[in-house]
Amino acid sequence: MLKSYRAKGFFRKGLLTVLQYIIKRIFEMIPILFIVSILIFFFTHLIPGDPARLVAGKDATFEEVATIREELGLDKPIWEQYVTYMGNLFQGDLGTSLKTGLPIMDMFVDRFMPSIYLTLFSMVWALVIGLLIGTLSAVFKNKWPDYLGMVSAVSGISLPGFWLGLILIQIFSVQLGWFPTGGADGWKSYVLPSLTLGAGIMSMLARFTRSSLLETLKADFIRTGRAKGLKESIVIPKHALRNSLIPVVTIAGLQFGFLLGGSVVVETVFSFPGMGRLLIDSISFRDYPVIQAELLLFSIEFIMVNLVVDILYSYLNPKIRYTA
Amino acid sequence: MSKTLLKVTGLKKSFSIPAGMFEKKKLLKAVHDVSFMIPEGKTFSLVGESGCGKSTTGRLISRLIEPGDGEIWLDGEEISQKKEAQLKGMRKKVQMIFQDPYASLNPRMKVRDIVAEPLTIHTNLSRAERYKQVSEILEVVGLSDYHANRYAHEFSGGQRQRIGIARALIMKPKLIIADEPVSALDVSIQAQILNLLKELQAEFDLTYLFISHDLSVVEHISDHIGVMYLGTIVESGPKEVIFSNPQHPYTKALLSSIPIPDPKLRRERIILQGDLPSPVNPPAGCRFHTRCPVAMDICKGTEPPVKPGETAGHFVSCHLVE
Amino acid sequence: MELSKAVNSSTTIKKEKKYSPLRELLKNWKKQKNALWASLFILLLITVAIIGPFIAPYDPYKPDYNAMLQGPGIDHIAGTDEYGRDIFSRLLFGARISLTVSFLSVFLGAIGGTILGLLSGYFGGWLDRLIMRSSDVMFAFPDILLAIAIVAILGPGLTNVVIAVSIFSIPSFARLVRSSTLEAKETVFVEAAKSMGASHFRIMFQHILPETLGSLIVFISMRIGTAILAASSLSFLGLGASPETPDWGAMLSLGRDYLGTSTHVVMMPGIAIFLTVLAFNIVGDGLRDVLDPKTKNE
Amino acid sequence: MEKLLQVEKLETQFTKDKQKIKILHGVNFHIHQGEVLGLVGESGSGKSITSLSIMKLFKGTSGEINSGRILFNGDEDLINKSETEMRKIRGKQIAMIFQEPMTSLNPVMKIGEQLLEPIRLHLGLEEKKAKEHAVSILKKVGIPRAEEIMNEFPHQLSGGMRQRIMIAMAISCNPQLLIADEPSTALDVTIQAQILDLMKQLQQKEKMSVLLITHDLGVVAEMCERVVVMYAGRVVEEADVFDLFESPKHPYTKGLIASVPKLGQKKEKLDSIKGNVPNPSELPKGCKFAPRCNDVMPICYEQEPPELNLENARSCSCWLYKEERGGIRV
Repeated sequence: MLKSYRAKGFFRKGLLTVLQYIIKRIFEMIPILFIVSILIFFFTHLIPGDPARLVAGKDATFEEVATIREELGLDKPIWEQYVTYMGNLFQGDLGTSLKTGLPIMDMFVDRFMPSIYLTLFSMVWALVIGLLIGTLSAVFKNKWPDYLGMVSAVSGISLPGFWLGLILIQIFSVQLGWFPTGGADGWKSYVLPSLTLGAGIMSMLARFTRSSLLETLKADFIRTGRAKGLKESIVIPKHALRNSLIPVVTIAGLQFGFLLGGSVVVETVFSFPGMGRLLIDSISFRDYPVIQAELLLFSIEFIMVNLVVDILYSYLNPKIRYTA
Repeated sequence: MSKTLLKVTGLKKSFSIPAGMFEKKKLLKAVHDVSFMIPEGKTFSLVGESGCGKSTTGRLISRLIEPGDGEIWLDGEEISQKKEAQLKGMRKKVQMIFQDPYASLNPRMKVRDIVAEPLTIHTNLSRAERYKQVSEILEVVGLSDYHANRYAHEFSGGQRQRIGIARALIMKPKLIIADEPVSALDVSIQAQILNLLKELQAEFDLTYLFISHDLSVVEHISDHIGVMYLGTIVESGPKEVIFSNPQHPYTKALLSSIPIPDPKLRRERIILQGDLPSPVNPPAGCRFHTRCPVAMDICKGTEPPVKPGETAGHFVSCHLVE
Repeated sequence: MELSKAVNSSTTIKKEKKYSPLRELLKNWKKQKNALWASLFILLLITVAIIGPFIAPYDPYKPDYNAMLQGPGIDHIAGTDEYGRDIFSRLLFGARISLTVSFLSVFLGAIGGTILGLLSGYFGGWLDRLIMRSSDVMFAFPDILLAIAIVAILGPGLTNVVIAVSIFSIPSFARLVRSSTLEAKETVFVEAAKSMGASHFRIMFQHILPETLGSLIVFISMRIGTAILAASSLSFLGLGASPETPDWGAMLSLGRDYLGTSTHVVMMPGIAIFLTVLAFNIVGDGLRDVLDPKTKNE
Repeated sequence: MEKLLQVEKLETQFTKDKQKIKILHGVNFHIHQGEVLGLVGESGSGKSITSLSIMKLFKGTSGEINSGRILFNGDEDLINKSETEMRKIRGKQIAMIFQEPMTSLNPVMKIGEQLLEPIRLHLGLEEKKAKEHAVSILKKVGIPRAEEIMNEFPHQLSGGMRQRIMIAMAISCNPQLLIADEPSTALDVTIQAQILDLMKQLQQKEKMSVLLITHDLGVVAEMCERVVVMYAGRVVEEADVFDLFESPKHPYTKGLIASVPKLGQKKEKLDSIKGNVPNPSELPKGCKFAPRCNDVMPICYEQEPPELNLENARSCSCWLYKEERGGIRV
């Protein structure tokens, strides 16, 4: 009886250190988020051109422009503007678009989820297929599945996403008519953008999984497993893959940033009503409150993803889980 | 009696190691109050198991790491508190030989540039003059000019260790700190290197601080020996005394643990129970008491003082010794 | 008599060739068949980038309204675009733009990142914390997004693309060099150099920097591929080269409207980008096998 | 005594850069039932490759057995066994311990999980029985808090403890032969003493045969009954441990024994073997030890010496002992 209690105690200790770790990481995030917000705020204000003039229109008089400037609070010192901005931000107010005059929050509401779905779908298929190809390549090293896998992987990371998108549209939408050429209505409209967006990540993950797994297969404990008489079908998934996933998870997290960036391009190609396309539209209009809010949101997303990755990493790696 | 070349008193060093959140930084007490001296032309060996602080002591003396506390007198000069810029003289007098002959030589440099590096750093000799000295010193350690124009990884472990020795010798140093110089070598090569070190000592009047875990090697090369356990010297003295009349229970156990290459001498050994305690949390009192077969109550609370033994130069830190 | 003969025959079996790192590198490089071909392709591209303007059959800017949107044929091997400009000539000019933009931005990023990473890894302490925290902040923006943001501030144009791409490259290079510096700093031969009293300068440049070069070269070659993709994406989004420039990304951007009718307008620049990036990636892979000691003997 | 394992003319090679490099050149030796046999040699002698060949553990390397026979339990030739058949032998009849206890255990699996694997696989015990068995084995190898250790990860244990776990895993299915490849080399002296002592006790209690691979003559003298000395992929000498240390025959063995510093031995200069350990891809013609040998004769550079049987059931591969070649000292 006593024994099992002790074992549970140990488990709890592990859980506690993971919680501690998460809290620690969140605390570490705060200054970074803070600095990021300052940077974004000041840099977007460096964008040349007078926003008040943009809003007022080309024919507005000097006085009209000045009034608008006052309304937007642009006449105040930049520090004050920042404080006001952050204050509003904490109340859920991201500001108003210069172009449409709508609250930015409202503009984001319709676009946020489609973008999230798009990145998630891309990540999921990229992870599954990437791990599969990487594992097969490592297991059949220097045999045809390896060559096939690695040729497609190196091609995958070399393909320009926008080009791949255009070709997919040409084949599957225009010629075969299987999927819509754009928009975000129903699952069909997600297929081609997700394929395009995930191709690069899939290839990177496949390559990385392969090299990580090959590295692990050389480890002494793999030999120990074989010396015990274990089958390869146990040695590889149970002993090798679990170990090689640890670095793969880290890479996958970093690649998520690549996805967020890539979504800007892919959404443009597929006329996908998401955050990425809004960003490009806003840049061409110099709609800087929107640009600002977009950049902030993207970096928060990215930082959050990395937090999740770190937690997953600490879960996979007992060395972190049990040392504190 | 010959002059003292190196005298170390009360040397201490702790490293702070990263800790989890909400925890104070932990201190790894690597070296805890080490004192010894080496007369000129003699060999003093520090022997002990991993984590006992023997290598750290060597690195402290060579000022590769900043000493925490204590004094290091080299050739009548206190060097423990000097700044790097003031250490030029010391850097010429002290040279090191490292354990791993594969890792201690830069793989991207040719042998002659490796051996000449101390000259490049400390002298204004021309390249030709440097190389001339290199070929002389290579001959001394049993290599030839054939080796000079090649890269170190083209050679075997023994030859590489000879290159390392040549590099240490080229400044004509007084003290050589040799950190496990033969433990990475094959048995048949070990003997070559040990013989070479002995010959060089006689020829150049060198003083050695020899760091090793291997008592048989240490016995062969040393005049004096210091046995270390968890950062402290538990017993030190002339080689003969340490090997024939050890007083500290750890020294006795250590001697008894060595497998002797003679099946006729199989014996009952003193086998210490348990693991080496971590230097982060060394036991209170005598650091050895957790594994000591003859520990008493006093050992748990009080650190034993250093007591002189019967022979001159013999010191033991144990409550059992009167 | 017999003995000495035997001794001689055994000691002089062969006169091996003298070892030299460069020869070793070339020998290993020849074994990398794919990378060898890819590097030849890159050499060809570089040649084209230099002499392209002299061998281009047509003026890449001059419209020819009699030959709009022609498919590949004898007159125009890669066809013409919507203004009747010769796509092949534009591709040749584009090679110069792509290579210049990517080489410049990667080298600027590499130099900046290497210096920062070396200092950060070698000296540690507050300098390290400062440099690494700043790069953490940079890393909070996804790569291409950072470039988009920078171009948004500086305005579109190729020069600004170079600046943007080199800035977002700096933190990756800094991290790479820092981690291999940390590794090299722990090597025994660096310790040996310290024990001899070598200066910081000597240790950094004689002992540590050469250790980082291998992974640095591999990363540079991979990064050039990334930079070409990033630059062409920016041009595609209208944030890079102006539309009339024969930049591969810009050509694609213009051509997309004619995708349904004249596929070659999109295919040609796409293939050019793909092959170039592919070549750099394959060369990078080959270099990794040759230079990176960890994956040696695979 | 019956022979448990007989290795005959074993040749193993590796491929590097499309070049085949032979590591073992016809290795012969045998192990009796319940005997501790020492396999001694320096780096590159092929002693570890010999053990991997017996287990046929070449997956993931370019190693392959060229020819020879490995007779186990009388007439079972392991060389002809399929991978599936070998898996039933590995861990069950022949178990192995490796040098590096720090890396030989899987860092992301609990000790218990790893220990239970061979027990479930080979003994087919149900969950609860298997766990009990595992705990009892842990206790047998002297691990305190055995039940708790089952739930811990390798990095929480010291090197000595991990090596005990490796031993526990190896003996968990009562193997007939235990191959221990430098089991104490990576450990501190006092911990090495513990591990050697434990192995000795277990060997006597379980009546296992042990093939102990080591470079340390001290360990050999302490542990073994018979010794096989290897050099450059060949067995150069085989003898009873007392005979070997008393009167080594092969010049290499002689040199090896003489070059080890011994406690209490007052010698200014150690006897050493000249030259360097040869690289397996650049071996000299004739006797591989000839360039380093003090007693070298012309024939040594020409022809490899055959394995010669000497009195006391010992053997030696050296031209010195071939009478018609003018061999003198026997």
